[in-house]
Amino acid sequence: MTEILLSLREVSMHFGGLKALDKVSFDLCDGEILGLIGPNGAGKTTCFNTVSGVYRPTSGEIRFGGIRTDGLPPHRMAALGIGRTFQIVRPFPNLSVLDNVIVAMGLPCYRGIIPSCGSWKRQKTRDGAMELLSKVGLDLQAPQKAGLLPLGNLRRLELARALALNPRLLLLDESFSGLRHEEVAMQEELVRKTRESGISILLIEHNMRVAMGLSDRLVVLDHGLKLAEGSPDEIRKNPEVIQAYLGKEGHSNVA
Amino acid sequence: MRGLRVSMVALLLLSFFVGVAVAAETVKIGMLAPLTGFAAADGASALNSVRIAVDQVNSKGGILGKKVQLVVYDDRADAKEAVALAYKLIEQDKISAFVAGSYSLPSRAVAPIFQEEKIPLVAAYAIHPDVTKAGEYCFRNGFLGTVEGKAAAYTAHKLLHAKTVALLTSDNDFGRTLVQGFKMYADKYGKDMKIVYEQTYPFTEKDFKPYLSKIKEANPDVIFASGYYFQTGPLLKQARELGIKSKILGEEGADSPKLAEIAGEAAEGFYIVTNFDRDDPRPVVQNFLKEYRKRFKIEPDMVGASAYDGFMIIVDAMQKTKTVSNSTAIRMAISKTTNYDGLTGIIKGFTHIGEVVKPVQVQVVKNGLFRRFGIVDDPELIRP
Amino acid sequence: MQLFLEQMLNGLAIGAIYALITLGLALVYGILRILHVAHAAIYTVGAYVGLAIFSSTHSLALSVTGSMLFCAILGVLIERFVYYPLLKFPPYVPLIGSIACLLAIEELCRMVAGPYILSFPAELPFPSFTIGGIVISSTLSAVYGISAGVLLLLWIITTKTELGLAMRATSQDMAIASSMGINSHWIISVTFMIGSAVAAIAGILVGIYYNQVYPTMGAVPAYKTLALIVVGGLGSVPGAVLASILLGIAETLLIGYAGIPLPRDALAFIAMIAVLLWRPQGLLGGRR
Amino acid sequence: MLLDVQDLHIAYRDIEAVHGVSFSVEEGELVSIIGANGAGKSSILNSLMGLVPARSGTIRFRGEDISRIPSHVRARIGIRIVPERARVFPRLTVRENLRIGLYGIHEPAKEKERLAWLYELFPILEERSSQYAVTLSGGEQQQLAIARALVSDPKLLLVDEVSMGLMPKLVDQVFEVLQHLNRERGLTILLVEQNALASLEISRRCYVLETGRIQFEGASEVMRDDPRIREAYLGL
Amino acid sequence: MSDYTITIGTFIAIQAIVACGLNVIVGYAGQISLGHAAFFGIGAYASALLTTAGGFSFWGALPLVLFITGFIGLVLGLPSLRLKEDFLAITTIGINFIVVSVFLYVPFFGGALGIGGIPRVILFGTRLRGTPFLFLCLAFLAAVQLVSWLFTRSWSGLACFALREDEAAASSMGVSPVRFKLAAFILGTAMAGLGGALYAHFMRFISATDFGFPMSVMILSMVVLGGMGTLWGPVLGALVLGMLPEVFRPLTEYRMFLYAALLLLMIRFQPGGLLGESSLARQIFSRLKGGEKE
Repeated sequence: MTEILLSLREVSMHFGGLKALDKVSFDLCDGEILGLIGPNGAGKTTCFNTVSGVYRPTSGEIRFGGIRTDGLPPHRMAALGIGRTFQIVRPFPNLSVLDNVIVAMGLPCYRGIIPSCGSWKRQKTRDGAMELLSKVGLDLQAPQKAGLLPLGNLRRLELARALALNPRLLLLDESFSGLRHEEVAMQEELVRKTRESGISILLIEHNMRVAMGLSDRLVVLDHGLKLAEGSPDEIRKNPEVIQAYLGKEGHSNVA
Repeated sequence: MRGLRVSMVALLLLSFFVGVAVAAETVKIGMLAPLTGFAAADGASALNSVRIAVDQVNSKGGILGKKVQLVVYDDRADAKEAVALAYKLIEQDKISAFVAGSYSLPSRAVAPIFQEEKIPLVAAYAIHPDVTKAGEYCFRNGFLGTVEGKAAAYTAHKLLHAKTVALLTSDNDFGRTLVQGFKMYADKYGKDMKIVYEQTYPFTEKDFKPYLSKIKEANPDVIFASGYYFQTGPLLKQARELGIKSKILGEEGADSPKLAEIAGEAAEGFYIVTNFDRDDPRPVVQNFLKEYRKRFKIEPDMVGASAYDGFMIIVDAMQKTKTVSNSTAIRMAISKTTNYDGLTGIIKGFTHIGEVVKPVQVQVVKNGLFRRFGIVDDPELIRP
Repeated sequence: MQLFLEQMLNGLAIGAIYALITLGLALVYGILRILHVAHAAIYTVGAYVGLAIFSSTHSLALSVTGSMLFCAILGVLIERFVYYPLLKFPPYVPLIGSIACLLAIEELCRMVAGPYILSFPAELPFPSFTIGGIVISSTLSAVYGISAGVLLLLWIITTKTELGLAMRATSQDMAIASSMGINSHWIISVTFMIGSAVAAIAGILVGIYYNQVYPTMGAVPAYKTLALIVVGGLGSVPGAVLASILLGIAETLLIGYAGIPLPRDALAFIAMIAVLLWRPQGLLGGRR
Repeated sequence: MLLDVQDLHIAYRDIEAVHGVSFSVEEGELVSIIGANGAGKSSILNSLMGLVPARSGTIRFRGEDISRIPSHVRARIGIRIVPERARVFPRLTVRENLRIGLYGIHEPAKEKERLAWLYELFPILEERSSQYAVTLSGGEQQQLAIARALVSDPKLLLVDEVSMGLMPKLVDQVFEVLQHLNRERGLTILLVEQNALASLEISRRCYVLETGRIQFEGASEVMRDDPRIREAYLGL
Repeated sequence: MSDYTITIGTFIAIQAIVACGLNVIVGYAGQISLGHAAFFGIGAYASALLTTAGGFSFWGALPLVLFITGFIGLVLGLPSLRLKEDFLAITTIGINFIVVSVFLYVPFFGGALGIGGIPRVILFGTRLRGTPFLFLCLAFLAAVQLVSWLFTRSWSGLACFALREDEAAASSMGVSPVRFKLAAFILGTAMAGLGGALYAHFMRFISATDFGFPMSVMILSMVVLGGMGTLWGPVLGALVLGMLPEVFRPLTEYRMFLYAALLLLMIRFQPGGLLGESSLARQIFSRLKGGEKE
């Protein structure tokens, strides 16, 4: 195993009486694709949100690249090198597709007063954004308003935005859901390429085939608890996982 | 949508023609009054009275044979609007003199403009000291707050024989200067009159019971309750409801026929210091009262009377100097006014800063009407 | 002690009047999420129409019913022609529309009835009491009686009737309510009718209480009630009523004892900010 | 034919979400529409209920075109929905939620009978009848939503993603209830689901929706064995 | 040009400056503010006090005025971080009422009497009034427009757009909501402060009632009617709403009714603003453009 990039230690997140996460611990190594699976309401998205800084965990410790990061707000996490996508896509609907990506390219400028006064309408910025867009296959849609794109394109736009941050870790929250068959394949290809470029990935996925196919390792959550961790093959055989996740008759495994 | 646009265009055109259609050989006197918005009632009173004045002058052949034309605009008691309108009156309407028939705020804003253009200005009932301070072209026919405050203190002290008084004043420019005047008198002459309670209330207040309950405890001989009739009216009612027996004294703001309507029974025996005496037998007063009642079907008030006088003082000066255009001469004539037979009493003249000198009237409500109670004409007190 | 009790009774009366005016606003906010500033204009119209009917018929009952009817129609007109078409726009768009409505109706009142303050010389058929040296005048007991009656009636309507159930359901989820067979647009209109009719009662009551009716009488309540519905918890009708009564009492005590001569509307907003710092969802809010 | 939809287009603002779908439901059938998130399934159901306007196309219910009539009228002629994420009225009690289902129906005797039946079907609701719906768990809310739709004795029940957010055990229970209603009581049900396998199991016919278009249709049994469906939707 | 026209023009220019400030907050950053007149007033009072009691010249006071209004804008912008939508809207209304009350009831601010005797602006040794003052206001308006334009092209501006569109997504891209919302508040309120300073030295006396809630509504109406979030919308809005009352002037007693009714109709039928998307102007413009292409 190589260096550990992200580590969660006994992270709990309580909302009132509900324990959305209960002492969850796992590590993500540099260059790895780690899949986070579990039935609805298992705490996957909550887990994402604690990692990306949306929530401050009730207890526990999160380290990213050796720095303790629990409690830091999302924009600081972005600056540290975490890019993310959203389960329900969140484009900037009234900005053009191109400008959506440029927002993310401003990351280095948002920290200081003087850089943030600089212009974003420079050819260099534009070219950089266009390059990313063509990488995800959206270069033709660049001048369109993002709000007018169909879902499949939006998923790719979110990916392009996250990549524009030059992240070390990418959090993908169900970024395959709602996609057509061929789109899923395309997206899978993109994720693989991204990993090849040296970016680690933590992904939540409902589509088992995709999750099993992409991930190096999987973490299974159920009702806020970590149920299992291991390679796709191990998980597939784990009786506890089958019991909890697939239901007693073992049929509701896909969605 | 199309219909809307067409009617908008029509409206624009209409407004142009109305503006252009103005006759020639007339004397134009300008006036600003709040005809819309929260102060619309006072604006209407002022305008009604001045219209009577205009008709009276014109029916007697106008000024030096020329008809008087009143050019009036609505300033909504707003300083911004008044400034623009002052220029409009000066440049487009080319007025010879100006009656400020509005509140202090707009009057104060326009005074320097008329001063600069050397156009005589007479403020009807605006009370801010800055109005006349703008220069020698600016006059005021109403009382300064300090004068009326002194007169009120005198009334409480000498006419109502108060040993203890409570002051409950509206928190605006007028209320503050009234209290100032009241205390000036009390410090100088009224050592034997004690102020047992003093409180200001916000201008939008309608419910005075919290204050009155406290006053009831202090039980003063006289309550000096300054404020407008829409404040003093409910105040009277609430005071009597609470069982307060003290005499209550108000000021010109309460001088409105509406007061007795609002306060009903409770208005009986309420005193005010003001500048309009309805029991004055002089024909100028009685004719005005008759005409006003006939034309507008309501009782006139002090605001209207003051505006009437403000207008008539200008007319009088024009007639004396036999000019309608020489503003320096008109100004001189106004400043030299002596013992003018005005609607609001015999105007003894104006001070060098343009403040009126005339007696203060004390009125009392009897059977729902303001009747004469007394008069304050001690020159010590009424000279600003 | 007697002074304190008197102050409390006065405060309660002021609070009750606030409650009557705020009620309609809270109802409308609850169902449409619109800041219905023009509600204050309906209240003004209510007073004028009530006065007009009263001076021609000398019947208070007729005046109240007539005015309620008129205001109910006016309220529905505003809802149908201004708010409903603007629902999908950001909240400040209907708010500006609402303020324009307020201004236009105020001016219309002035143009029709004249700028002067009119008196409302009606006698309310309520008794006056003297309990332990404290006088409760007939106007005061009328304020208590009428507002208690209105609040009670409204409580019965919203909790005990099918209409009330439909109103509550519509305010919680309009789309699902209509998929359950509720004509939600009609329910919205009914809500406006009820709120506006109560505003008419408030207008008449205030007109008689202070014996004055004038075009800009809605100017202060227009914005002050906004503070009250926030203090109560946006959309919570009981919260708005509670906030109104508390504020009425607080104002009276503050003025009576501390002698702070701040305008009451600023006081309301200061109270609002204090409450928001402590409970951002308002006194009885918290569901959304 | 109880429900017949022809060439239905649905658009939000400028974006078309459903591009001309046609399908039908016979009286007494249990039909499911499956497809991934965002394929337009919910849009179709909401459009049938009248919550989302159809851009074009016809919706016939018992032979009558209902595509232009408002939602509450559709509810009154016997179409009811179990919405996505239950959407019970949070600040109404359980009993009040059920009474909303009976809004506009004034048959006290029948009302009582229906309630008794529903309480038998979902005993937990009787237990919680005076609690606010917001205090119920996700599964209980889902049961309440079904009961609320059933209480008026509808002709057609639209069920939107009833499995979403439920524990697998609960999903089974809920599906059992739906199957029971269809088989024993003859209730016509149109089911929209992401959970393809479960819905194929209980439904008679099935439509597969992909990005606003119907890709496959047929009897559920046949579909279950179709390799394309297995690959794409069942992950097998 | 007559002084009347110049006066109206000056007011329009000043109000356009204030409206541009509000546009930065509401249009660019997507924060609701219904109390903008408070900052207009704070600017006016700050400049009035500094030049009368403080003995500063207009030009000496101006940077301080901008700093003071910007700073108070920063402080009063803090609620926007915690409150959303209607809560924020009503809170900003409250701020307006409270600020006016403070001006009215704290003797330091002249109380009900207001502040008078504010000196004229002196530029190159001449006291500006009439046309030169109008040009000064127009120059400032041009400067404000330039700053607005530069803002939309700056990373800060883009960050604000992103926050307006989707706060969660923006912050996941490194945009700090606190920093940029407050930046918009500072910039917007400083512009209002500039407008206030010009107003004070034009009127030469001020009182609290000039800056009440009706003024806030007026400014917001200008922004909304002109086209929120567009560069020229607020200026157009100020022009239209500034001229309407003057157009209706001869109809004295009916004009405020007509004004209100027209405002209602405009908001009802062009709720997106005169320059906003799907507005009549845009439609006509794009039709003309389309026509050329064909």
